[in-house]
Amino acid sequence: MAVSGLARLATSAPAAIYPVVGKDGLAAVEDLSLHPAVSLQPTPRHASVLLVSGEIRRGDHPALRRLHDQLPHPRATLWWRTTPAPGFPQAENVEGDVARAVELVWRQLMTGERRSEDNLLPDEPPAAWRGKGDHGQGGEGMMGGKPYGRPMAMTDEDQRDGLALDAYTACFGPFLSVLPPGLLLELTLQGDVVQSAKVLRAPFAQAVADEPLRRVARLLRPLGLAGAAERFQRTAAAQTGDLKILDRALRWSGALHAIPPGLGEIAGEDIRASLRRWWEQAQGIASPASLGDGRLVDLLPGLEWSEAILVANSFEYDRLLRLCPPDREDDGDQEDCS
Amino acid sequence: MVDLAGILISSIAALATGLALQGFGLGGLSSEPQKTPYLGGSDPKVHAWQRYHVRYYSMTLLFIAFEMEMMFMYPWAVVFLEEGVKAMVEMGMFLAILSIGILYGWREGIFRWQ
Amino acid sequence: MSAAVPIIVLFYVLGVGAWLAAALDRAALKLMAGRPLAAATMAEPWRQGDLHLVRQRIWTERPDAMNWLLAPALYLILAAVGMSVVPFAPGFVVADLDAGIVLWGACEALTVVVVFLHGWSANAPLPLIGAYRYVAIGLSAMLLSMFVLIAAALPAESLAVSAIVESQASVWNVVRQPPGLLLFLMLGLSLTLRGPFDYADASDLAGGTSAEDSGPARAAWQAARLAMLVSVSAMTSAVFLGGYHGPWLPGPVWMLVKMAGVLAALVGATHMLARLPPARMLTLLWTVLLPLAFLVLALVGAEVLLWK
Amino acid sequence: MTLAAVLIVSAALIGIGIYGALSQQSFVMLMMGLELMLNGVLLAVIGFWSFGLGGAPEGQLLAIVVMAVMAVEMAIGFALVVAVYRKRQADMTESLTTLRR
Amino acid sequence: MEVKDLAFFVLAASAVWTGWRVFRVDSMVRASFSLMLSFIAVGLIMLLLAAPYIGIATVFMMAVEMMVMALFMVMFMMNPAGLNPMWMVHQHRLAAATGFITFAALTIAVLLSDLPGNPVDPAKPVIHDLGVELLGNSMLIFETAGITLLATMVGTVILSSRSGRYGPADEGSLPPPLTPGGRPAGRVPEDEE
Repeated sequence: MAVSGLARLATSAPAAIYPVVGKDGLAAVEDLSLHPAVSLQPTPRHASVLLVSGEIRRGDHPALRRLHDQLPHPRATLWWRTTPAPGFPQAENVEGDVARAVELVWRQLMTGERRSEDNLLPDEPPAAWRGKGDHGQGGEGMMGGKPYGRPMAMTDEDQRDGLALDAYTACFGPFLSVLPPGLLLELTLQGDVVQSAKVLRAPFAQAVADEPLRRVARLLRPLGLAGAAERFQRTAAAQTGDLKILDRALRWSGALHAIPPGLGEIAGEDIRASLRRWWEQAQGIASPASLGDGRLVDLLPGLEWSEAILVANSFEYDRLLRLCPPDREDDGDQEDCS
Repeated sequence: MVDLAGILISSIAALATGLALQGFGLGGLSSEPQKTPYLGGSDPKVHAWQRYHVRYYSMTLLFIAFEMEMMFMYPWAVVFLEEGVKAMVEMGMFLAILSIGILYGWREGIFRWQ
Repeated sequence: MSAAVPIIVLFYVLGVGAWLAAALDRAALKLMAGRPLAAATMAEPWRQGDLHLVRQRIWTERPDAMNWLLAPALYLILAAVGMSVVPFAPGFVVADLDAGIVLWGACEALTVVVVFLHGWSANAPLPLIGAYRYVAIGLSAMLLSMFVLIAAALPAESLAVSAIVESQASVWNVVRQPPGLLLFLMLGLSLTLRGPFDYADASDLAGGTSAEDSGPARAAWQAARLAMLVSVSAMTSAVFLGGYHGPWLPGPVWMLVKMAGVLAALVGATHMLARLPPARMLTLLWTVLLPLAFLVLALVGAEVLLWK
Repeated sequence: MTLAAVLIVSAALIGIGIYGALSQQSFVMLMMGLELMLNGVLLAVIGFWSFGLGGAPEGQLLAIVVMAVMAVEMAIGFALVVAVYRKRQADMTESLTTLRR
Repeated sequence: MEVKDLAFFVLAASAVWTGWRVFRVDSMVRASFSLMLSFIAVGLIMLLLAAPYIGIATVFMMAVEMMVMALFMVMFMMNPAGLNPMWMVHQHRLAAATGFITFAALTIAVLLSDLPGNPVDPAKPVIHDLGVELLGNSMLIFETAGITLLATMVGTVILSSRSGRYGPADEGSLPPPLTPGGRPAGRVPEDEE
């Protein structure tokens, strides 16, 4: 009884969405995030609706399935601006007013009219471990085996201070909310410092989502300025707005000072300079585009996590695509990530 | 004694609230694919628990030595007015000595990520 | 029986305060984002909280389940215990300890432990990174707050919070040490994982230590964070803003007004200030703000001796 | 609650500490044993102070000194662990045979 | 008085139990925080023993120290989370026997000896007395502690930091030569002479 009462109250809360952004889908999702009836979540654990926006690669389907299963019950999937890919049986296509569709699905989930979606992946651990090993935990000795289905990290050299502790190698992406959508990175971390990086898949091209104001917003979000970022996006979406307020928000927040100087420098332009340039472009001050090219994977090693995230979010989309040539010889590794 | 009992009762009430809040929710176990840690869709290769490379270990060591000064400062604060300039000078000396250590650490760059 | 009244009031203030803080937080976000403010903002925390309560809780692979379950509850305990030494009126306090600010310091230190445990328990990479970098900043910020609290204890000649409030009958500590108040507010942000000091549940880690929290676990953790925010605002009002002292209005009302003001300031700072990378913040804390805390202590000491 | 009871508790803590310090193979666990012994000492000091010394301030000061010893022991101990690990990747007492000479 | 005895009994039992758990849990984080709980229990016993400042300060200091302890435990122990249960002990029986004999001997000594009886007056301003002592008679202890802590701080930085005076410590950290291309300045290590 009490729970159903809570559920009724909860239906009036904004719908919690985890967006999966595909090709050309970013601007639409960013505009949707301005709608008061929805709230975009940084992780599937906080979300109820998985919203796929724009076409995604076949290779990303396993990742999408895993994300789908990571949502807590009750959950639902909506495909928007693309048709559901085969292999997603309970998917529903949305056309027209997506915010209303999300709201409706959300309410149906909460009231129990709509059944929560089942898992897409088999209910199996990553490796069989039950009953194996010295204590039935799947491991051997101190560090060996696969306790509870996964091996343990092993020591490796460190770039910075020479303490060879454990290196954590994992694929981040392709739909990690703090990275550009579609970007699949294999990072080796020691603590929170990136030791090596590989681009396994490039981010999706975004044809329309690249006004300077949106770029500024994307860089403000990892700095903890969600509110200001939303205001920048709103101005970009409406094509009009008071730039003075934005200027004040940008300056008073100290965002420029929070970005370390010299970070992500290509051809003499670091992130601070990029941010300044975008802001000038947004104000209509002519500012030459940066021509410098390089590779994202050369920028990341040696950076701390927060800096690496800033770097990954600090490029125009067309430029980012040029910076992310996938390492062809690593095709075999891609299987490991999904 | 009454004070301590008050704190004890408050703690128990807070503990009960914290645990009771987590008693809500849909029942049911998490399925295996649900359990996978969030990496944006990828499957982690290894457990996240590891010999984690703390990047500020020198700072923490300096910190536990420096923090001992608090033990001396609290009683000092209580008698400060009573003892006057003497208290000021003695604590000034004490803090000056410890500041040398902090300056040294700063020069060695221990407040950066190692 | 009369000893039970302050405890009931304590929890009442914690609960209502947490709700107010959540509503203020939503309002500040909307204000920054340029969304229209509606009266419904006040009800939003309830809806959001309920939303989490009716959903499934996910446990990751081989988590430290005991600590994951305990972390929000322990956080809540620290908020309640920290606030239990703060008087709302003369003599109206749960625990009038001689070593009140030391107890508050212990709560600060244990908060670092609890946040670390929360990030550690999930056995997942993003929460782990959040937990570890929070320890660096949390410990350093705590150190600074100890200095300003001691500076506040100097004129009172006591470590009891009630004595510190009494010592501000004529002049508030914020007048004696304005930078002290700022440093303590910073600590408040760090204790409640907010804004420029949010290194644990940060946006660049997709939620950090709470990235793997779902359903009621998330509700409990967020509630505990808000309760700690209320606790911090109570402590700040008592130690720096004269507690229940003030003209015209009755003492407890003054206390609540000041708490609301501190809440608003902390919530505003959350949404207005950018977060520095942890290494830069650590350097800033030790090389700029720690000397500042020393200076505050010396100035307050000199002032107290001269104008005694 | 008598002084004897407090001292027996502290003896138990010291006993467990000695067991830990002697039996553990890794440096860091060994230090836990030491800390636990000092924990017992701390309790004994305050027990004596409270029951036997009539609250003479020197007793409290001794407790603070014990705590300072703990902090120093921990800081230097861990610094040594870091230095040794950096040089030889060793974290167990047995791997340090070369220190014997 | 009954309540106080009960509280003492519960706290004493938890101090000993959590102290014992330190060496019995697999996860290093749990071990560290188990030790912290032991310290907290002891701190609370001190509150019962009319030592409000020392008791709470113990909780405060030990929370911080055990936090740092946990960082280092996880950093340097193989299998830090105890995913594979493990048992890393040597001379186990000897250690257990020594520990028990120590406990037994101390207990017998306590029970046989004539303990002093001069309880502290609960109304005594103990924090104030400590402050006066610190600035008066024991001033030298206080300042010596400062010097000791300074030495510790400098020592930890030297030992733990990689950047030596002339470069990374694990790569030799050699001073620059006095003449271009010459031998490094300073003392030459013995085994290279």
